[in-house]
Amino acid sequence: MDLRVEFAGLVLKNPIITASGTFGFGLEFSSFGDLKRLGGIVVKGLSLKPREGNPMPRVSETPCGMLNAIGIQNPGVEVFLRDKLPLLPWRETAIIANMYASSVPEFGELADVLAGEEGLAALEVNVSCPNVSHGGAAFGQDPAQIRKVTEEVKKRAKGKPVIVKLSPNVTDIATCALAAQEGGADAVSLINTLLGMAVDIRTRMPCLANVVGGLSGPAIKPVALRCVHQVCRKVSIPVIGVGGIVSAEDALEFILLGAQAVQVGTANFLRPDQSFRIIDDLPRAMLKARSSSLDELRGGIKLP
Amino acid sequence: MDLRVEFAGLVLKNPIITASGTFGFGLEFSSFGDLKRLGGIVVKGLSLKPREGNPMPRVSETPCGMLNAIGIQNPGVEVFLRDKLPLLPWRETAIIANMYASSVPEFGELADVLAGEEGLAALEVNVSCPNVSHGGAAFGQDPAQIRKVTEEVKKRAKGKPVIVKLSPNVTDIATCALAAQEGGADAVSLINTLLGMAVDIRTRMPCLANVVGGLSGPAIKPVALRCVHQVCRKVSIPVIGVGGIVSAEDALEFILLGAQAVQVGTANFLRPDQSFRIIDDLPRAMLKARSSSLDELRGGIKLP
Amino acid sequence: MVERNCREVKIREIRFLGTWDEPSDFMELVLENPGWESYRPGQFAMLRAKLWGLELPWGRPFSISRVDAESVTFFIQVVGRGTSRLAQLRANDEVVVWGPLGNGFSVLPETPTLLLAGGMGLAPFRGYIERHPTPKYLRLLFAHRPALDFYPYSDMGQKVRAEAIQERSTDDLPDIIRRIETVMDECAGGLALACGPTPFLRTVQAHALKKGIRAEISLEKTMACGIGACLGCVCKNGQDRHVQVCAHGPVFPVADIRI
Amino acid sequence: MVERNCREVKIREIRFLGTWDEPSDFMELVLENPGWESYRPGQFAMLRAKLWGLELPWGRPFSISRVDAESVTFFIQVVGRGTSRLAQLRANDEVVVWGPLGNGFSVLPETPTLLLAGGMGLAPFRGYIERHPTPKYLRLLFAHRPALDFYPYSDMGQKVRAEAIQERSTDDLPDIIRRIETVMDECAGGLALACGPTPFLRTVQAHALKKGIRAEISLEKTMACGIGACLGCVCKNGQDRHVQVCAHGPVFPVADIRI
Ligand SMILES: Cc1cc2nc3c(=O)[nH]c(=O)nc-3n(C[C@H](O)[C@H](O)[C@H](O)COP(=O)(O)OP(=O)(O)OC[C@H]3O[C@@H](n4cnc5c(N)ncnc54)[C@H](O)[C@@H]3O)c2cc1C
Ligand SMILES: Cc1cc2nc3c(=O)[nH]c(=O)nc-3n(C[C@H](O)[C@H](O)[C@H](O)COP(=O)(O)OP(=O)(O)OC[C@H]3O[C@@H](n4cnc5c(N)ncnc54)[C@H](O)[C@@H]3O)c2cc1C
Ligand SMILES: Cc1cc2nc3c(=O)[nH]c(=O)nc-3n(C[C@H](O)[C@H](O)[C@H](O)COP(=O)(O)O)c2cc1C
Ligand SMILES: Cc1cc2nc3c(=O)[nH]c(=O)nc-3n(C[C@H](O)[C@H](O)[C@H](O)COP(=O)(O)O)c2cc1C
Ligand code: FES
Ligand code: FES
Repeated sequence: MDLRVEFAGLVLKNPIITASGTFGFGLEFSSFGDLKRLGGIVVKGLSLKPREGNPMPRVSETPCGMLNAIGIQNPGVEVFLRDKLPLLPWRETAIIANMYASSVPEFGELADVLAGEEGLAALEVNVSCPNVSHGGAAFGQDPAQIRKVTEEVKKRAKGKPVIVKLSPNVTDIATCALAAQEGGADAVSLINTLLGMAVDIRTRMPCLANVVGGLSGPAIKPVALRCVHQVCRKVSIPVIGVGGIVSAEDALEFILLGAQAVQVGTANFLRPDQSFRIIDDLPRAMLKARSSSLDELRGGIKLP
Repeated sequence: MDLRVEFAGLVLKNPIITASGTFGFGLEFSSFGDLKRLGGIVVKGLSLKPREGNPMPRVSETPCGMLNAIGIQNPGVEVFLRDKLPLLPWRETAIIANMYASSVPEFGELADVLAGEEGLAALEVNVSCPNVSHGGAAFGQDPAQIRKVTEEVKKRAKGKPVIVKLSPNVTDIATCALAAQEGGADAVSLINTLLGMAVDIRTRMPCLANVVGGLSGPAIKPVALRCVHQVCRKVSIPVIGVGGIVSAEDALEFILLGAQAVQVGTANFLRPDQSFRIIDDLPRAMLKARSSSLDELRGGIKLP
Repeated sequence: MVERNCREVKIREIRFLGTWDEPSDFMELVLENPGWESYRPGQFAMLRAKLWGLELPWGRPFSISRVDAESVTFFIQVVGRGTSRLAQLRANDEVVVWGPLGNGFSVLPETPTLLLAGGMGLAPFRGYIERHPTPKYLRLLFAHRPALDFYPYSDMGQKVRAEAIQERSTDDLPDIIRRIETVMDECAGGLALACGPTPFLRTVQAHALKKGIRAEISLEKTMACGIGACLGCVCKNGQDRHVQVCAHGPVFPVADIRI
Repeated sequence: MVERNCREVKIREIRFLGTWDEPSDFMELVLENPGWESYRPGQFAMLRAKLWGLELPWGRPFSISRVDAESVTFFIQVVGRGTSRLAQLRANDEVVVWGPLGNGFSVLPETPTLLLAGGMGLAPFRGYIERHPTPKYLRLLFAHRPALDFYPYSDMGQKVRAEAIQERSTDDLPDIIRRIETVMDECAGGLALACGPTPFLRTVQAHALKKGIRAEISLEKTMACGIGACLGCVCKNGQDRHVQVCAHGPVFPVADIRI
């Protein structure tokens, strides 16, 4: 079965991309599956300078989900480009850099550094991180800011596709998606995590040192599907569906709503070979949807 | 152990209130537990005229949660007052009317009808129903509207406590809570359901005839806790915590964040005696939290 | 009427009757009787295995198939998440049950009564036959797709006049429909009771209304609460009003409900 | 190094060693060996029962306690949601495991080596003793709260010089700390390896640093991925940088990590 997808200048073997922050720099998973088989890999959020991230505890398991407040710990973009990217199978699989910055000019600088890299297939702009006090979330909740950041990155991307990753913690996500489109985004990916919290009645403390964190996993899939549905009906640029995908069926649900491809996040923790298993399982799930082509399925949702 | 709570003019035996729409008119549960043991019962959403609600299918199970798009089916306020309320143990347990209307004047009219009823301990204003095309959601996402509705209901409530139930489908729920407070609300309850969606790849149709619906259950507890935390820090009126509560520990988590009481919704479907079991279990959970008084525990969260 | 209750009871036995189509198993689940001797056939119960945890927040509705002094039997087909988890249980595991719920089928002694079962719709008729005061007035027509051995049919066939027709392909459907209509006509002065998939019920309903045959049908809807509280399982009644299938049904007189 | 892999293997046996404090069970979980003969004691694996479904999205980390040609043994205390679900499993049920993960303890033949175990921290030392080339150089000090029978201690005590001290109340703590420090001093020229609760490790670390004793400690953190990808399990290293305990540890030289 042909599972190839092409959009926004990207050509992917299949629509399964691993989501930022849940698949490390890819290399952590290389003994659990052949990275070349993935449709794409979005690496952990990168910033200009190295970041130590938030204090511990940073993660907490919740019913069918988890909270994280990692705070974009990363070795900085230089170290990534020097030590990690060359080891990745970037000729065979789309490697996508996830960008984090706390101001528009900083996003621009980061784009400058990344744009020239042959090994990167696209840039994903994270304007939706709920785990850093300023920057991330604030950007992602304001359409005007989203547009500005997008314009800035696009201007410096040297033609590389720019994907803007949207936050669900807004009253109207379609407007945010439109803002990205107007800013020149080649695609939008959604959703990032829902702002959440957990507390421990024994210690009387929040389960995360950061107090609040981002909720992900199967628990949020219904919210992600709704957001993708709302956005697909509003924008003309491609949409990448993210949120709670653990199976090939889940992936097809997003594609049925109009997504070009999907990202798999928390499911990588269910077991480290889960993304590979989802790919293996796609043909079976396609049969279940009585389809032999993703293009036929895409956007095929029958609305009343 | 004394589990009594008093706030906003309400005196409850314990902080466990059953949530609107998940406990029918209470009577459905009378063979599974003694209704008099509940802290309170919020009845199914009531409108001035009977409503048939949305077409089927109306509910869909999701990981650790569910979607509903009932569309406020109800026999109308008159039938409720005539046929249901007299059968409820309203002298022993706080019966709270959940109000649904699609305009400010209609909310006012409904308040007029309810305010004189001796059997009602309070009014809960549902400005956050995601399942009706206009009205509900639109109101609940606009602080100015929330304030107006609250003022109107409060004006006509003849002194009955007015609780405003807030939607989490907003960028900033604390601002919505403040609007309710400014409008004269005696308390706020939160959260109503998260807007979500499910699709069936076999039929290629949404799982709900209404396409989108409200997500509830354990899956959303982290979002509910976060919202309660944000609101408790902003408002001075009492807060009732709702969302994903299935156990006594869950209830105490909300109280630790500052909630006066909680509402139990989807958990009533886990098994019909679940709300009663939560009450039975409260003393054990209090021990776990090393507390013998809800007042001692309330708001006792230790923030870094 | 028996008091509805919510109880944790032990599984006495799980009998696998066979595997038909991946992943569809047929099984009989035998539980300790939570005190349901006086149930009425056609009533159902909600079941929930403790090992579901929170992932599946709802119980699952199953017709009470038979009840004796010690046990309650359900006849279950594995079709999804809940039923496949039920199939993983073993004797002595605990399940939570609440019931008996809803209304059962009418019982009219000394009245010719036709039992129309489609597939798993056979389940409630087992108890119906066992409890009927005058079983010789009963007649069973059973339409099925998987082989007959997967169903507790032979037992039932020994007690009442019975006939089974298999649907091997959709080409068989017109014949099956004709057969249903014919036996209904033969029982026209009596009572026809039907339980099965929706198209099957539609056939029965249409014919009963056309010929003025007294008939009852048992509906299946996805259920969250099973007790009339969530309004998730409604159908329109004769007055075009939404009524809860769990509380007002699952058995309805044919004229009272739209399917 | 052995290839890490992710496999579904069958449970051969679950041995309950006793119940201490509600709901805390102690058990040994024996699995088919997924090919881990060459693991290094101190390494761990992530375990996930298939019946968890999606409610618990993470596996759970456990030290590999011992490995023989056919099986892998984990020694597990029931403390919460995942471990209590593991305790419900039965022989032939399947679990998903990935490992061996992380770094093991150093093995220095013919070097006096002190094994300091606190509670469940005993687990990795079982395999350590079995695999050590010169076990007569090993010495075990085991601090515990529940009775000794709950632990696989007697086995281990037969192979190496061993001593157990029980903490009956917090009043016993100063004595225990003194005892730890004393035996560490006695082994000062050798190697000290510690696994146990954080306060226990702090004692060992502080004393080792003070006295310049070569020592390694195995840390416990909540883990989501177990393979260094999520950054959920970090500690600060000597350079005040966050490092993943799962990938850079769980065993660290005392000077390299802040706890
Ligand atoms: C009053 C009543 C009585 C019932 N009696 C019985 C009984 O005696 N024996 C019995 O086996 N079942 C009976 N059912 C049906 C049974 O409740 C469902 O099969 C069960 O709830 C499915 O649960 P699940 O978690 O396995 O499926 P889910 O995971 O919830 O659903 C999986 C998929 O299967 C589909 N599905 C659901 N039900 C069916 C079905 N019946 N056939 C085919 N596909 C389905 C769903 O649409 C979904 O796509 C009864 C239902 C009702 C309402
Ligand atoms: C590298 C490593 C090796 C380990 N080796 C072993 C081993 O060999 N044997 C073993 O039994 N455990 C071991 N653990 C600990 C084990 O991973 C946890 O006990 C387990 O993950 C708890 O899972 P749970 O789902 O039952 O608890 P959860 O439901 O996740 O947690 C329940 C509650 O228990 C608390 N809790 C979590 N862990 C502990 C604990 N260890 N003691 C007391 N309370 C706790 C949590 O804070 C939470 O409040 C190891 C941990 C690590 C990181
Ligand atoms: C531990 C963790 C770390 C994450 N880090 C990032 C990040 O650095 N940048 C980003 O854009 N999203 C990050 N995310 C969000 C995911 O990429 C994804 O959008 C989200 O988890 C929803 O998908 P899921 O439900 O499949 O996990 C992170 C998520 C998790 C769980
Ligand atoms: C089936 C169903 C019907 C509901 N109907 C109403 C309603 O009529 N009015 C209202 O304010 N909330 C309604 N709700 C929302 C609940 O009262 C509650 O706010 C929400 O479900 C979150 O709580 P939970 O996670 O405990 O269920 C309904 C929820 C469900 C599941
Ligand atoms: S299942 Fe809840 S009303 Fe019928
Ligand atoms: S558990 Fe994920 S990085 Fe260690």
